[in-house]
Amino acid sequence: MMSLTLEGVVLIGALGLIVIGALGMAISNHLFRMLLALVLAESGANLLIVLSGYRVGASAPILGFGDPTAPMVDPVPQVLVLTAIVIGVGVQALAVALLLKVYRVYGTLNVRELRDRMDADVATAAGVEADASQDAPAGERPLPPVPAHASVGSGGFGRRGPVPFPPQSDERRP
Amino acid sequence: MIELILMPLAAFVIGLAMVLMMRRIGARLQRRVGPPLLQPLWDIIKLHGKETQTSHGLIHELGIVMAIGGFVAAVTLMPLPGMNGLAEQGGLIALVYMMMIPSLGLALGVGQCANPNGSIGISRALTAMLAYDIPMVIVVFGVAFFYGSTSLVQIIDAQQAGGFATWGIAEMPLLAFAGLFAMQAMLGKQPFEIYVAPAEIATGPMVEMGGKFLGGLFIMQCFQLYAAGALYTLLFLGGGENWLTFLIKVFAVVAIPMSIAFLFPRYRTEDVVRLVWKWPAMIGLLGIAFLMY
Amino acid sequence: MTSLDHLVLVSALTLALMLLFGRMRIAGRLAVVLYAVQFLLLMQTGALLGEPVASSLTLSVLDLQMHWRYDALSWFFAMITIGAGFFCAWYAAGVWQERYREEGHSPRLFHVALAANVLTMLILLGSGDLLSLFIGWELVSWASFLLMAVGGGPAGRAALRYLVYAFSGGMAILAGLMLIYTQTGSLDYARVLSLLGELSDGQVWLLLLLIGGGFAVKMGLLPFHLWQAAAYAETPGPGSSFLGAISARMGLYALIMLLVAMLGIGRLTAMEVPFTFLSARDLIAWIAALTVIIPTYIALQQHDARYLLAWHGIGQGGYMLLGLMVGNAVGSAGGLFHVFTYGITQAALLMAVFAVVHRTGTADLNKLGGLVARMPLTFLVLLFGIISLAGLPPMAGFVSKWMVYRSLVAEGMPLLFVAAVVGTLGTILSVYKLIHNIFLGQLRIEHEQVREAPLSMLLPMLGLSTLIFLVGVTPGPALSWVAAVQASLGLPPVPYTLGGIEDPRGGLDMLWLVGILMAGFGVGALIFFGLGGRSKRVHQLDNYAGGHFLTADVRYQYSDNFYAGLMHLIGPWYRGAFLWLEKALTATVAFLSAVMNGFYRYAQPALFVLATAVALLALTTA
Amino acid sequence: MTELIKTPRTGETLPVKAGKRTNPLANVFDELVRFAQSRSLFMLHYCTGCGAIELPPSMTSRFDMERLGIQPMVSPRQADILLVTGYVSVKTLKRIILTYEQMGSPKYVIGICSCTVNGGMYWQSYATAKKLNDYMPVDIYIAGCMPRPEAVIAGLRELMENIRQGKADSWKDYYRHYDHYLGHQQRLFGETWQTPTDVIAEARHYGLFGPDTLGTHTALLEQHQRPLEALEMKVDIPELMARR
Amino acid sequence: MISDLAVPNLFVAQAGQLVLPVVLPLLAAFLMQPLARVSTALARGLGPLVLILCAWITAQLWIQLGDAPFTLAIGGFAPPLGILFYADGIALLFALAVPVFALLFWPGSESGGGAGADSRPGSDQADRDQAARRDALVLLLVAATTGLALSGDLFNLYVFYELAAVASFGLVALSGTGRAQVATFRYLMISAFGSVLALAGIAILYMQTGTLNLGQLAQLAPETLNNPIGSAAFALMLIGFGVKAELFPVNTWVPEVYAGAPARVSALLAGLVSKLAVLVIVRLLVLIFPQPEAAQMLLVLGVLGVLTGEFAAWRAKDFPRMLAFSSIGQLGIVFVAFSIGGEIGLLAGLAVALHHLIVKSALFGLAVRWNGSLEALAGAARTSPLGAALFVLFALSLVGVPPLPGFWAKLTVIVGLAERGTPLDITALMSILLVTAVEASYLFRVAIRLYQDNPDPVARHARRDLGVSALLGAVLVAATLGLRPVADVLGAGAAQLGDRAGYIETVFPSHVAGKD
Repeated sequence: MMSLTLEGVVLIGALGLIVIGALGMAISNHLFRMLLALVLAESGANLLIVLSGYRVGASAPILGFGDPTAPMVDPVPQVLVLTAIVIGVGVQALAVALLLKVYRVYGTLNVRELRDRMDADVATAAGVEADASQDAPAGERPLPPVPAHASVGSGGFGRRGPVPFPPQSDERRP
Repeated sequence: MIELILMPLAAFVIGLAMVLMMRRIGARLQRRVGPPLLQPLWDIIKLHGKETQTSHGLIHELGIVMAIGGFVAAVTLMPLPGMNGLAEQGGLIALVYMMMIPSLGLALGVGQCANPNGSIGISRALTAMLAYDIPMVIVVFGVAFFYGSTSLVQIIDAQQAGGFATWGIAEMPLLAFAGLFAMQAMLGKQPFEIYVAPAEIATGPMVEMGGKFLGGLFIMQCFQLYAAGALYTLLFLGGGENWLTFLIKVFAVVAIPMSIAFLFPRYRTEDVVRLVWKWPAMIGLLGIAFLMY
Repeated sequence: MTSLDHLVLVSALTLALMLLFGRMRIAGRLAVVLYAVQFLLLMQTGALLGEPVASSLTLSVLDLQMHWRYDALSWFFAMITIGAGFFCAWYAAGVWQERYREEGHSPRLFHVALAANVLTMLILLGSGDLLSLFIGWELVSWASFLLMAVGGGPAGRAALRYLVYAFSGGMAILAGLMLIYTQTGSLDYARVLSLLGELSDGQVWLLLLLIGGGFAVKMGLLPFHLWQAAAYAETPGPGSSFLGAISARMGLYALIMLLVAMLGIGRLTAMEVPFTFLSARDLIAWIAALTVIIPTYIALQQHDARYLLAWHGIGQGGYMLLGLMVGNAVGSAGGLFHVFTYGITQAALLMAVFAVVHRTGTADLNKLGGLVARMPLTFLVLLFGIISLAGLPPMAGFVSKWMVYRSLVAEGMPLLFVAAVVGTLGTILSVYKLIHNIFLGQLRIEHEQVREAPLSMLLPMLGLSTLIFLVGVTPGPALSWVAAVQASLGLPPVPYTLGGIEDPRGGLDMLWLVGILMAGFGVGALIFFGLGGRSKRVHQLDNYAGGHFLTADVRYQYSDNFYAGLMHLIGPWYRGAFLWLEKALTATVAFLSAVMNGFYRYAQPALFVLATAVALLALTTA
Repeated sequence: MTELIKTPRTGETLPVKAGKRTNPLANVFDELVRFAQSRSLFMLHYCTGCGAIELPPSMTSRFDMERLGIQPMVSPRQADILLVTGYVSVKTLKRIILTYEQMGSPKYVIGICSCTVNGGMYWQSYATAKKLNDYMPVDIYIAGCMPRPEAVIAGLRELMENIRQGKADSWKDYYRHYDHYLGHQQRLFGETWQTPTDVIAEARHYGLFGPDTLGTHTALLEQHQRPLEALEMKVDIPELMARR
Repeated sequence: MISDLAVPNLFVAQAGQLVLPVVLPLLAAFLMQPLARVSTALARGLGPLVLILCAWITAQLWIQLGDAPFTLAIGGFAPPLGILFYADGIALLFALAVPVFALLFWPGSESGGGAGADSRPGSDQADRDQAARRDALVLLLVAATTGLALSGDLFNLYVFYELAAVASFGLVALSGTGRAQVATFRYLMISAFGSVLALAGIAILYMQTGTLNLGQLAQLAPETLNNPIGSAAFALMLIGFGVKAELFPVNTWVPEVYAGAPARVSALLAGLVSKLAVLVIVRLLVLIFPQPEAAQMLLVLGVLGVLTGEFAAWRAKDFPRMLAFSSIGQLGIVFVAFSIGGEIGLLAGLAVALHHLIVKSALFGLAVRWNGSLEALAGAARTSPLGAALFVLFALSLVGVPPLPGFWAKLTVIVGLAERGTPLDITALMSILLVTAVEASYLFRVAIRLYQDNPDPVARHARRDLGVSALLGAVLVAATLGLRPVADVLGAGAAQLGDRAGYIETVFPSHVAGKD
């Protein structure tokens, strides 16, 4: 067994955060929980970045702080992670704003319900029939419409109906 | 050139005798006397001598012309003893197709009559043709393949080379049987005469044929009987070494289906097809299999 | 600029002029003249007898050279193409075009589509390598699609079906070309030809499946035949004639290139189908034979004249391939010659049927009848056509079919021979139904006032039927083309004479045959008109009906389910297996489509992301 | 209507084809044809009543009509003899007339049984036509109820003899005195009576027109007649040349 | 600020302008809102003006400097420490395409799209604000995507990518309908999750190499990244950047967003943004991850994208969604093409990508009015004949009908696959051919429906949309006619794009290194 260093623990922790967040996103049924899971995952990723520049025993890379000759932690990832955090927060804020609006329109944040309502909404707006929901009961299907040619006589003695022209294609059973 | 005139003439005369034979056989089988010697001729003369003739239009008339003319042309493709006619130029396949022309002509003529009975008759006749032509072409193929030629002259020469042993019927008995079976259907004799069916569809194709129209069909019948007999003779019985043996063979060939015919009622159309596709066709294919392997 | 360039340029010019002036009344006549010019230019190329004529245009893309040239085979097909274009444009040029316009369609679109078809076909026929062949192929496919779709309505649906088939076929061809390309590193005929011999049997089978299958779609060979009838039948009149006459034969042309010119009959014969005693050649011949039989018997069931003929078009293609697969001099000549004879026959037949549609407004065989009294010349054209289609003497179709039969007999192929005859018999049955239900029998009361087709439509029809008869009587000149094509393909040329085929083991001389047939008809006429008394034509209601009084409002005609007895027997044999197959395929696509849709509609996509990430990571570390 | 009923049959008896023609060849053929006509008779039996029972014995092995050249046929177009074998109801008569007119001439009518002669046991029936020869010319009546096959054959032989001698031409009578027969038919069936066969046109076409072919009854017919001209097949070139 | 950019470099005067196409829109975007308060007209004019300026600058750069790649170190800090812009032919081409397409699909007064039908009437002021916001977002998108095309630093790429993402969220959600917002949210979640993974991938890269400069990464990659960990990093970044590039399976947002967003925004997203994301992935693939596993991942995911996208499109019932699914499929082909590698693969990928850029944008342009169900399109050719004809042209090119560019693009892909010829490639080839048939089927089902008779067809196109589509159609036709020059340009671009050594050489000129 390899011994765990601090780095190793943090690394595992960072990866663990990402995995927890991802799993949370994947299995939660509520949009806000999803968002929270995302926040978790993002923290994991940020931690990972910070970790990538970390050296054991090194000092913080701040001028005039500590021993300037001592080994410093790589400053670049720390800068990067600042950016990443900012971006992450921005996106999360946007997401929360969107969630508010969504809740106002549809009255739910449940993933499945929301998906079905949105599908119906999109279908209505486009003027097409919505696909049946995956969760909709299978019963109550309308009967198939009577085929058009069934009501039109196929000719022959004494059968006079409206005569379609050009006539229906008549591959009976090729 | 004179052959080309003599051959149809001979065919007609032989055909008349065959019609008589057919009616006599029927009468004898029914213990009747049967018609007098020249009855077929009187019928034809009477029909042409009718004073009012009902035509349904030009195609009605041309149909009869085609029916007669097709057979007149076809018989010149069948070599007679001493006369080869056009057998060199046509050959077996052309002959088989030539013999479909009268059917087509008749079908056109009947169609023009605007009588559904006739149309039904033609539909049945064509269906029957679909049935019997399959064993027929199997037989034709077998013979042509066996002798390596589609020229009837060469086929006859090959058969006559070694007497009875080289006759088609001796070399290819299965095909000969299939051919005979097919001929029965080809002649439209019982049990394969559903397309005439007098009581049901009023003789089918002939329903609107009176006078010279019917007379033309009577003439066609003479040719048809002759053509069927002669074709079979040429393919399986070694053709004619001389006129005597030729006539004997031809009459004997035609007599067989005639004798069978009057013993049977008739099959329905689909049963005709089923029967003919099953037995003669299978036997014919078996015969070809024997030939090839 | 070579003579081939001139030809293609004039063809392109035709297309351009139709685009510009197609709206004008003169357009039709202009098109006729231009097709005639193309025909003359084609005659001048001399590709038939001399060396192949190359085009000065070459292109190279992705290091693939493309060039175009005409040899005898191309010339032969191009001749039929332009000829068909000529007659069809003539048919369309006059009254038809005006009617078409009145019905709310665009004659310009039609003329453009026709010209585009001719042009693309000429390009295809000139292809000098496999890439240009493929490009030509696609162009032809889309041009036909255009012509099929101009009708609108049901034609659109049929065209779409065609499109799916053709495009799938095109993609299969592309896959096959890639196979060739990877194996030979080139798509040039000559180079491919020299390297094809090194392919293993498995690869050749794959090639046959992909490329042959793709070409077979256009030809309507058996598993791919479903699209053709509806697509051809619903196309507007002359367009339908054109498609029926030549369009599907482009598939044959390409198949000839593949099977005969590139692989060679010998190679096909040498390849065994695993677990059977058939060779590849037998297999293809049997596919051809089944293509003869099945569509022909489907045609027998149709009660729309256009559909009936279109189904026959599929069946007749089988004869051509069958003859080619027999491979001897007479057989391959028969197959090639049938392209020509069938082309003129089908064009004439469809024109006649569309002339009837023009006058009566319907092609339903149950709603017509007795028109011979009103449209006798159209009847004559149809009569010539059906005799030729059924392959009966003395018309052109007989000669080509005779050659196919003769070769089957000579090569000793009894089952194929029987199959071919079964097809012919089915053809006879259905063409009789066609002519009977349209022209014979009782004239319907609503058709009392119908007149003969207009002259502008009648003339090309009569021209074609004259051609059918002349070629039937003296097939020699046309056979000389076929012989030249055979020579260019490396097949033994057929020994032809003016009247037919020279063969010591049973030849054919149509001059004699037709002579004696005419003489026979003369004798028949003599007997009939000379010996019989005077006849009087009677009204159609003066008819035997078992003593019943007929009236005009009651139909006294037998048309529906014409071969009732036969259908009693073979009706249950129509299983619709191919239709079922097609439906199954469509259902598979629909199912896949639904599954994919479901994927994109899934509520928790993050799961996919996670799963993929895990899968990829697992992959990388594995 | 009363007028119509009274219309007498005015025409003279037909001049029997007397004497031989001057052209011997024509005579030969005439004789030949007449002989053939007498020796080949196709009958259409219109089996309206019990008389039909006696026909099968006359055709089958006991009496065998075929030895005389007589055969049954099923369609009027093919037949020479119309056998009316029993009582003729009004409804049946229409069909008999229709059938008769559709037969090709020379044609012969044989009335079998008493019913065709005078109505027989149906004399008092309101629905039965009593005398067949009011409506169409009858060549031979074979009386009896029913006549035995011997009688039938005897009748047929007499007809054959008449034909051979050229005496059996009552079919011409129908054309020449069409007005008379039509009158009787109209009396029975009403004035709108019309058959699909254009007898007058046929008479004109074959030169069988007689003085009494036309008359008051045919005039009445013409008022109601639906046209019966055959559909002529012709190509009108000038019309074709004209646009459309 | 611009003067600061002056670097002691050979291309001082002009190369410095490279930063302008990123900076100008960014500036304009932030100025937009205050400007709108001052003058509506000015605000309205600002966006197009900036875009024209950007396009002009980029075009200038391309014409004068486009032959050889060059770099621009931002702020004068030399790589690897400094951040740099890298411009080769392809980068400039895309940098040019961004403002041009943004201009073409500038969301103007005709607010179409899924929202067009029911956009709520608001007050004038609200409308103006809305317009300003929208314009700002588009400009932001332009800046970000241009940055994606030009950036030579991995983290910068990430930043621009996020910026583009945020801008597109805003644009999609702008229509304000509930469904657009839900779609945006779902898009956002996938995108953010993808970013997390990409970030993790970047972190791994940094751990392995200690740099994020693409040039340096390319130098170090053979030793440090040609191992499972490197591949894992690529996999993570592939998924991350794949979200925008519509890579399977992170593309589930596509149909909803394109169906919900205004059609012009969809045109930008489907046509332009996706291509830039693809470019990023290709850069990574070419420079840092030449190992076969990376290409294989791309190939497999590409094939899956092709299959799912085109099959799903077969069943689509409304026009934008059909286009969306088709877009997924086409991008799958793009990935497959790039996975082939080598010059032919890059050429094929570029060709397909550019073709798709033109065609799909134009089709979404048509969707501004044809935004409803496919059923409702019956007879549309009567009201809008040019639109229908254009649809047919684009459909033909999309399925690959010979003389049109789509065919040559597809042919190149197929030839490339066939030449490599591993079983996986053959599978990909067959899949592409198979779905092409499916594609033809559903596209021409629509085409035929357009030409049906229908007494009540949909409204005709606005002149502007039609004009844009016609322009793109003309480009397509011109490319058909000038196939050879286009192929040459693309070939040269592909050669540059694939030239890994050249990239390193450009970023770290060897004569400089030699002098040191």
